[in-house]
Amino acid sequence: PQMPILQWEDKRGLAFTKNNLSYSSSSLVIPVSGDYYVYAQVTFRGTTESKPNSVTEIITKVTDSYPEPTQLLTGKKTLSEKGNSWFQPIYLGAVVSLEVGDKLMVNVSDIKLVDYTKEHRTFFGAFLL
Amino acid sequence: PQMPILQWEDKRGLAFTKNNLSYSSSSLVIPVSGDYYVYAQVTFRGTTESKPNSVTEIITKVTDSYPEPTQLLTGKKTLSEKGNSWFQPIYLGAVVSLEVGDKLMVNVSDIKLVDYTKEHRTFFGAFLL
Amino acid sequence: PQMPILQWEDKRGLAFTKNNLSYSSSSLVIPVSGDYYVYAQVTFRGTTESKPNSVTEIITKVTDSYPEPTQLLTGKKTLSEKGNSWFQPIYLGAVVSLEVGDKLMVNVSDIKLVDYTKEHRTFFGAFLL
Amino acid sequence: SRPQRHTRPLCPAGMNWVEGAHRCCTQCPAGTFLLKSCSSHGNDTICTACPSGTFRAQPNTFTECQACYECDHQAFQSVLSNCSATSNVACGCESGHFRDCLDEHCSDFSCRQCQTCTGRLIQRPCSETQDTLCGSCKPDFYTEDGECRPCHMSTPETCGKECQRVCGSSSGQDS
Amino acid sequence: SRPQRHTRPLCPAGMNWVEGAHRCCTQCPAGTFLLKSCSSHGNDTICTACPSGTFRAQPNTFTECQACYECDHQAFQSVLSNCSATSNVACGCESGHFRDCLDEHCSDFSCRQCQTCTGRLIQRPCSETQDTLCGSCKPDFYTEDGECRPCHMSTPETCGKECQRVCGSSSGQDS
Repeated sequence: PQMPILQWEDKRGLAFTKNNLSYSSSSLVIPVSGDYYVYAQVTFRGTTESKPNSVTEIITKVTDSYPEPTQLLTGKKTLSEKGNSWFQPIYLGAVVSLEVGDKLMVNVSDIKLVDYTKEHRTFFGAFLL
Repeated sequence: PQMPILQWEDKRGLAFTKNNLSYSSSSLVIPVSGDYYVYAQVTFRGTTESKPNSVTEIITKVTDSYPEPTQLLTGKKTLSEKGNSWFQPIYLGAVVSLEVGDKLMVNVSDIKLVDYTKEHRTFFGAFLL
Repeated sequence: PQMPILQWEDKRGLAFTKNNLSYSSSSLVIPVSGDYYVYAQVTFRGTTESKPNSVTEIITKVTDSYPEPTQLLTGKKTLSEKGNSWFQPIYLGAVVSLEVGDKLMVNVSDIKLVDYTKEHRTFFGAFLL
Repeated sequence: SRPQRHTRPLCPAGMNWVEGAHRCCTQCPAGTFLLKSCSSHGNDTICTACPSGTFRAQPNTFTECQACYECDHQAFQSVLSNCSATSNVACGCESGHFRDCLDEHCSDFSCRQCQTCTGRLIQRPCSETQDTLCGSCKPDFYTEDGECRPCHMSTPETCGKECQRVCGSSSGQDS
Repeated sequence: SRPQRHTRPLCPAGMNWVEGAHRCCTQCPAGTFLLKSCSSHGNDTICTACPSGTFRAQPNTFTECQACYECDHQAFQSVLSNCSATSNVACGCESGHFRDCLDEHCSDFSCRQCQTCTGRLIQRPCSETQDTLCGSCKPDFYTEDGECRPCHMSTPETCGKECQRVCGSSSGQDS
């Protein structure tokens, strides 16, 4: 079962899409085949009540011609915070070879734990090398 | 109230500035408008006595024509270390659109907790796409 | 005493080498002098029995003409996990000036603790700016 | 090639030096952002309103407005004032809750229920930033293993030393 | 275009193969770095001293020196030997302190005060790498709830079983 997929703001504030890299239904759509540096940071946060054993962020690739998503990059961290509220940022980034039409998305272990309140805490992007 | 700003070495050892990206009064000065991949890692470290609830690293943009800094990227992590000394690296990186003359700087929650002892532990940079 | 060096898969799955950046005897060999964005993520994992005080990842440069390796980027994190199994990803990335023939490798504090089971959890790469 | 070095002339208030047009141009007022920059041959800055969900608190020549923050419902925060074209959202706690700050900046906080001083005097009422401070037992209440219990509920058998001291002859009235 | 593949000829000691000049050139001595590489038509390597705050421990053809480490004052480290043009700084602990290593590499450590064995024999003195190891009580000292107390301070009332065993008839001499 695939983990929940994050939705992204692609126009307002610091967000932008350029060079035909477009955003639709929760994914970045690759306009031109090539090697891209893909990156994403998710800040997880919660209170002691809502503290799971671990949090996970995965950058996934979906291709129309293949039924299953491919996991490109994964950050998994166990939590050991004690205080009544905790914060855990996970950054991922690497070069991947992508084909025109591929879709990139970010999955997380629990959407309720994602800090959506400030755009500079959780972000996602890619650029062609 | 803005958090303290880190100072950087820009010439000796692994540090360098090129392509007119210059460093002055704690900030990288943008020579040419465009999209830049901006990144920074701060290694925080301390002993149990000096262990705060959390540590925060923020990459900020300052523009002469605007009185308030803009927070571009933020990494915030709560600490739960027990041992008598703790280490916590925070890496941030993303693509941002910058204008000529914009200044980039790195703010941290507590300068005393930044590991300045080895250049490969705490670093800051940007490159034009 | 240098820390153990990680070995990498450079052909199968998501792994690839291009533009003459070649992989041999555990290191990426630089084909052309210039500024490279170098990055690596290592996911450390273990059980409480095998839980050290800290985990460390270092990206190192070796040059034929110099007897000592140069530490380029270091991520050091103390562990405070309590549960019976723990995960700790460390991502590093920055721009470094490299000469033709330089070799890049990744050292870790304890090879037994590196999660090699899934290629999207531990990865290493570089690209010329 | 090095960019031509020249110091920027100071522009009068409300105007910014624009490199491209090589002259001072009017800033866009708070609540708007730069749609089209002024040009060297005459036409001035063209501004447009910040789209909903964004704001600009000051006059500017930015090409976008800042995205509004959002209040953290997971942390039981409530909206004190909505984001407007000229001001960010302001988050606080619902009544009966106080801010439990993570650090002294208090940029991050969770809202926790104010404690009710059952059977106690309120030394300091709950506020936005501090929990209620409970005082000693109310009159006709006696302390027993850390709680304040009403005298009228005590019975001769259960009324220990402290209970008798506080509730005196009145103890066991209703028995 | 692929770089022309050829194996590098081995250079004599003290010299490096330089691709550009296509010949062996002298290395820069320790404490200096390569200002200008040798050229194919004759002139040899030009070296210059490492700027202060940097060093090169070995002969090299690097275009920069390595930045010196700094001792961690927050961890009460002290400078054993300053950074020189040919050697990195060496950090240690002030006298009366020992290194509390984070891991077996001990690249990171904090300096902690050596314990003083009040009333005890020193089994192993404090060293750079280990805290003092305290032994059993000194002569004329008796143990009482984990501490060693001098016999002459004991009084007949306070001198329990252990105290009498150690201090024997001499207890209470001064009372």
